Amino acid sequence: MSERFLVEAVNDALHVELERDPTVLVMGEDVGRLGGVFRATAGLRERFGADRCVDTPLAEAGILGTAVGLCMAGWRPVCEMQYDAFSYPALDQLINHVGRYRWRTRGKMSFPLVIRMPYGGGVRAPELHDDSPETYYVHTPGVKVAIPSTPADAKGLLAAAIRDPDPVVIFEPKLIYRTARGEVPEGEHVVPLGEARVAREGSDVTLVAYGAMVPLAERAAEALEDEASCEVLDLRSLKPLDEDSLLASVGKTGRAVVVQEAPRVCGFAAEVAAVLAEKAIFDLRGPVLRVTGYDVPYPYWQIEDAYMPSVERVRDAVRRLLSI
Amino acid sequence: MSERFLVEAVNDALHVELERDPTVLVMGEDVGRLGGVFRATAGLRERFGADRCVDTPLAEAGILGTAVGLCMAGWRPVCEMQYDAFSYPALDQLINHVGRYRWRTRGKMSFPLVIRMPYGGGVRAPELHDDSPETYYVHTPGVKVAIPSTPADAKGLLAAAIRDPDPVVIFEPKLIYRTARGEVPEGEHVVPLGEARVAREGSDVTLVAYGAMVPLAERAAEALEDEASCEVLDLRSLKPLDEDSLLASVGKTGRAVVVQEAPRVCGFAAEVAAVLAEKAIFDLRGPVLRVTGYDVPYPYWQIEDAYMPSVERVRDAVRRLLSI
Amino acid sequence: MSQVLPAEGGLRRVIGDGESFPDGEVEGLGPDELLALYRNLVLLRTYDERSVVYHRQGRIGTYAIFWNHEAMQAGGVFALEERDWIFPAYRESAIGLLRGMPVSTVLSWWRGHPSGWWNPAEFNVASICVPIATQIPHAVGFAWGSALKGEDRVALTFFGDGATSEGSFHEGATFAGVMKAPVVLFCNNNHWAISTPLSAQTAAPTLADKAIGYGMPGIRVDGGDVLAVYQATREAVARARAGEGPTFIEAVTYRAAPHATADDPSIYIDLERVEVEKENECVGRFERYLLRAGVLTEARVEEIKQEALELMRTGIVEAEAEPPADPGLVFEHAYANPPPALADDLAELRRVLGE
Amino acid sequence: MSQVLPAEGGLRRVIGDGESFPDGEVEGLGPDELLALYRNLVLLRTYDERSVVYHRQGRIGTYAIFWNHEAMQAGGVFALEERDWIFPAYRESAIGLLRGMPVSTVLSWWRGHPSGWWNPAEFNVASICVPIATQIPHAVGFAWGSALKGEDRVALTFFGDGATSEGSFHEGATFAGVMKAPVVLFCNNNHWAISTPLSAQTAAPTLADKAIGYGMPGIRVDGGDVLAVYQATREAVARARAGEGPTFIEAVTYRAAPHATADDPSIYIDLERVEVEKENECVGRFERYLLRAGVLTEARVEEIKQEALELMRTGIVEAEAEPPADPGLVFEHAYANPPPALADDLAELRRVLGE
Ligand SMILES: Cc1ncc(C[n+]2csc(CCOP(=O)(O)OP(=O)(O)O)c2C)c(N)n1
Ligand SMILES: Cc1ncc(C[n+]2csc(CCOP(=O)(O)OP(=O)(O)O)c2C)c(N)n1
Ligand SMILES: [Mg+2]
Ligand SMILES: [Mg+2]
Repeated sequence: MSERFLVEAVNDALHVELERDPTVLVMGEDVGRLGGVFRATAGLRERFGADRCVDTPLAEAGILGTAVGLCMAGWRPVCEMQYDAFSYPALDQLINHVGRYRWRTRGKMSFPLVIRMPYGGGVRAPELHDDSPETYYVHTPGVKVAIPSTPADAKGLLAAAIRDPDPVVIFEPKLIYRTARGEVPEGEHVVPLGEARVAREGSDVTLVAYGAMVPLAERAAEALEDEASCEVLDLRSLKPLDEDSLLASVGKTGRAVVVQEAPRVCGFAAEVAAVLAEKAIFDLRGPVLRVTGYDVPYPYWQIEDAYMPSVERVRDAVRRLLSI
Repeated sequence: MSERFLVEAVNDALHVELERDPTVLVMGEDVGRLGGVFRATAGLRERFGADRCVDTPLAEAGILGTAVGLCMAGWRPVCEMQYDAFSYPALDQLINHVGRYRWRTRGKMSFPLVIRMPYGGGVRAPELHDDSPETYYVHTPGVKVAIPSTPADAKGLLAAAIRDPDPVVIFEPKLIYRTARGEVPEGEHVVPLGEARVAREGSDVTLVAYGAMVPLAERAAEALEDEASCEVLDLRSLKPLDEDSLLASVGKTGRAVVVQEAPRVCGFAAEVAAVLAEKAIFDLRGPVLRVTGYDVPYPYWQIEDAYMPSVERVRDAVRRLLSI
Repeated sequence: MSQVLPAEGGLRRVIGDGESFPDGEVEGLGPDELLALYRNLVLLRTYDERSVVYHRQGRIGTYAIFWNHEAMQAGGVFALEERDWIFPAYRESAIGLLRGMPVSTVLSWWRGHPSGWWNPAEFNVASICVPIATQIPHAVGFAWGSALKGEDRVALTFFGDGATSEGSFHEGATFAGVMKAPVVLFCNNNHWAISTPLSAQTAAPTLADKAIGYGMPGIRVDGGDVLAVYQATREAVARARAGEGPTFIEAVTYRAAPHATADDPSIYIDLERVEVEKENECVGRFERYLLRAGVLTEARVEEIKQEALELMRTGIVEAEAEPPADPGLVFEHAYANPPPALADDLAELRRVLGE
Repeated sequence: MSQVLPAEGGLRRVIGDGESFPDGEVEGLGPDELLALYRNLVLLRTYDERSVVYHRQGRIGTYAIFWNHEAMQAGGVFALEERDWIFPAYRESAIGLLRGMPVSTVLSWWRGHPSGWWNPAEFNVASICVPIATQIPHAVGFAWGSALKGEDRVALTFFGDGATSEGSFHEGATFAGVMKAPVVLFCNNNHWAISTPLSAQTAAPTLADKAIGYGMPGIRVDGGDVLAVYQATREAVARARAGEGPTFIEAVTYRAAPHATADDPSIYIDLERVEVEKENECVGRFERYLLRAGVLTEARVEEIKQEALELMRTGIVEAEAEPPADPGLVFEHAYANPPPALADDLAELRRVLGE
């Protein structure tokens, strides 16, 4: 075990997995010489060579498209998209090929590629460095999605993604890249996809969250300590979703507030609410509330705090729910 | 009034709107010389000239990207994407520019463009001619989405979209392009965005649907006539969503089944379920059920019927709901 | 930086016209090879013509016709070794036949039946790529990845003139140049993208002129001349194998058939030009060349055509004999480890279907 | 088809080195114009240098430095009329200054304050485009649309060497060629895309060699020579205005500063080359040219620099005097007719904020 920041845990996972499996390679813009704009890939080029940590041309569809071909040649590419909103040029390859190619071969070929990217807001950045695009990915068949909120999970989920035979997208909450710090197991460490984590136990309300919204939900739970006992469920994996843990928690508390940075309409909180509306309807003692980003462009950073879910908004939702 | 097929109503709307407003132009692959692979744009080039019905290069991001520039030059471009799954290369322009540019100018410039495309399955077509991509669009801030299910609405919603100062995406259900036939008002005809339509009145269950799922829901309602009184709500507009009509209907029936062709996870049915779970929780007498496409690639057409929502699946859902 | 020559102006040709333009020949191609190549052409032609008939008879679905594209397909593939990979567009749907894929497999694809979906590694033929140009980066990635592994495998990808407008073409070609990938970018320039003429597709003087922008040679060849196509591709493959990177081949022809069975080109196409093209179609051209050269006789022609027809007859029978697909297949193969929700969905579907 | 010449090999230059390479001159540029151009260079340089300081002082956020890119920006824009439009990348964030945009507006953009978002139609300057290359199709569409309306407006768009790898560049350029759009595609080739060198970006011999693939001329010019840049752009603008379509300009330079304030190029860049470039930076080069020509005196230089500094001083004060943005602005401007849900969201937010 050693104390690491979240982004360091990502770097650690890459070192361990590239060491372990000579068919794993890292590719993306500025991942090599620079070691990534967030230093997530620092040291890889020096250690594993320029062929296994590849500075690509500035072309996201090209990155993901060639990664599909690399899989067919026997590689397990880990593609970095430099920022959330710069991954959109690759959506075409994602939807029409990454998510479909295994099916197209009737399961005869695997496409064990990983897409990882820093995502989310709150970092006082220029336009389009703040998106939470998970809906575009999780809605796409054939693609799995995981989002860590702790350094240990950042390492373990990425390792799981690299070893998984299916394409997996890992969104890394850049807001907490260098604030989330914690114990990370040394060497090989795998956190299986599809298992949620109870980040905090409680009995009155379940706060469902993932990524940077987990520490926020924890802070909100703390702030509410005198009023309500909040359980915080860190989904970790959006697809496969750990429905059992979700239903168990809401079955116990009878109330759910789902927190997500992304714009509300068809965001993942809607999926969570829909699962609850289908499978927990008789457990629910009140409405399922969503605390989310809004259906507007992510704003200029001087007012981004008004857009991002906040402790106040979560607390307000919990209070409303408890007052019903 | 005259009887028209749905695709003819689209063609009619384009003729009327190009006639009415000299700044409207149509652009896309094969929309000119050929009049579109579904003939939706037939006759426009002859009538309005090659400058207002433009055969573009085969480049969807180029189509949408230049359309943004055309707006800045004072045009109202109506962009055809030839098929649902071929619109994905344009998602980057959609998310990063179409949905954001008005905001970026602080409301000083409008981007009154329209994207229209045939969408959906059931047509015995080769791979990737069957997608229902509305989630990718409706999740995107700054973008409105409407989906007609009748010829009259196909004309009226498209006209509304063309006149709307905001970017609007119209998905046209290709499955019923030449089976849905009905009275269409002559000349100018506008159906405002944001107003759902009760396609059939009922009291026990609300079937919420849009596009080609509306006639399906109607058939299911008919098949269930002896067992249940089904209301069919045709949303018509996904964004803005007519929450009032939705809540009124479910408030009355106490039960909802939401039908959608798209893969389930984060599909629009999830949004409908989430709205109900938040705003109608105490009206609901049972779970909100979703009858949707699955989280798998749209299949080869010999078994596509097993993927598409069917009368049987809707009936099953209604029966389950009523048996609770 | 490797030296890049400007794209060629004229079209390379080998086959003469029996009159003013004399027949050439390709070094290294003896009678056996020439016959094998001819057999491939006839196989593709027969497949195509029969498919149109099967479509009319309702035995296959919509079908993308490749009539008069056979020289590009057969000539290009003939320059490859079995270990080399082909990345087809939908226009090359039957390219697997040249790699021993059963006719029934390809017909099944067009019948929307699961048995039409093959394992690329079995034939070294990637899946049919329906979205335009998106297979190009796959071919590039495959070639680059193979070279990285020290494997001697070249990738060849087919695409149309329209495809060169897509960002995917550009990004794939850019990667190919930078990675010096052993890949051949083979462009079938049939002058049309459905109803869009080349002049509305690009202002480039020739498509091969795009090559220099990616730091690769651009070759122009008569797409109706299977020997010229073969020769040009062989050159490109040799470059690739020698580690000299990618080559762009523009094979020039004219689409003489509808885009697909659903298309009526009479609205937009130059019908006179189509007639000229039909007269000069590629299988006949090669056939006459071989007859002139005495490699082929009329009797052998007939035999080879009958063989191909026989293959088709068996193929369609086999395809139609496939048992109906189990609806449960909807849930197969999307994931190696599917999310648990899929099992519930399958159970629900089975229940609803009363199974 | 219009004739397209191969891209130029050498770099065009006008400004001499005071030694072996003699000073040239540009027809039509008298002392007034030369001084105006110099003033623009100094304005941009001052803006840039002060911005780096403001960033260090925490008065603006992350900032993309354009030091030594001023000749390309000022030279390019000087060839335009006021009615022509500019479509900048983020590297040209301050380009509006050349169109009378207040300094405070640009600073506000980098301060993440709403007053940094302008109305493009007020300055004929499109919004800063953050995603690489995606502004190129906008410029093309604008130019094409203006021409369709019979309006005499040229569009010029700036982008980097890295941008030429994006599909958006390709598709924009393809449309430009086909539509014969009156647009200038101005590529700042500073040899780096953050840490990625040109050699890892493309195998093309030069970026200008890409032009022929779109049927447009490709010009190469020394990007540190403001007069050469001006002259090349003037030529391109004249072609555009004459209805002859687009031109690709490759202005060649070397990035001598970090990519942005957050970047440490010492890990990857050639530091010796940076030193050479700094010695030869573009503002000084033009200044010495004007001093040699007697158009400028040391005193005037000082005056012009002081003027620019004064503008900056006022600008930052104004930017900092902007009242804090109302959080309610989150909901403004996304839609002309917003969905009703937004009003509810705003009400909720106000309630939570206790307003
Ligand atoms: C991304 C994408 N856009 C549109 C289409 C629809 N489409 C199918 S074929 C075709 C024309 C292709 O032309 P070309 O590349 O010249 O190939 P050809 O058909 O002539 O062989 C189009 C537009 C598609 N399949 N994929
Ligand atoms: C689509 C997209 N991908 C990635 C980025 C991140 N990024 C910002 S600047 C940059 C390099 C741009 O290089 P170049 O085009 O040469 O312009 P320069 O910065 O040198 O002016 C990158 C990769 C982006 N802004 N947009
Ligand atoms: Mg073609
Ligand atoms: Mg650069």
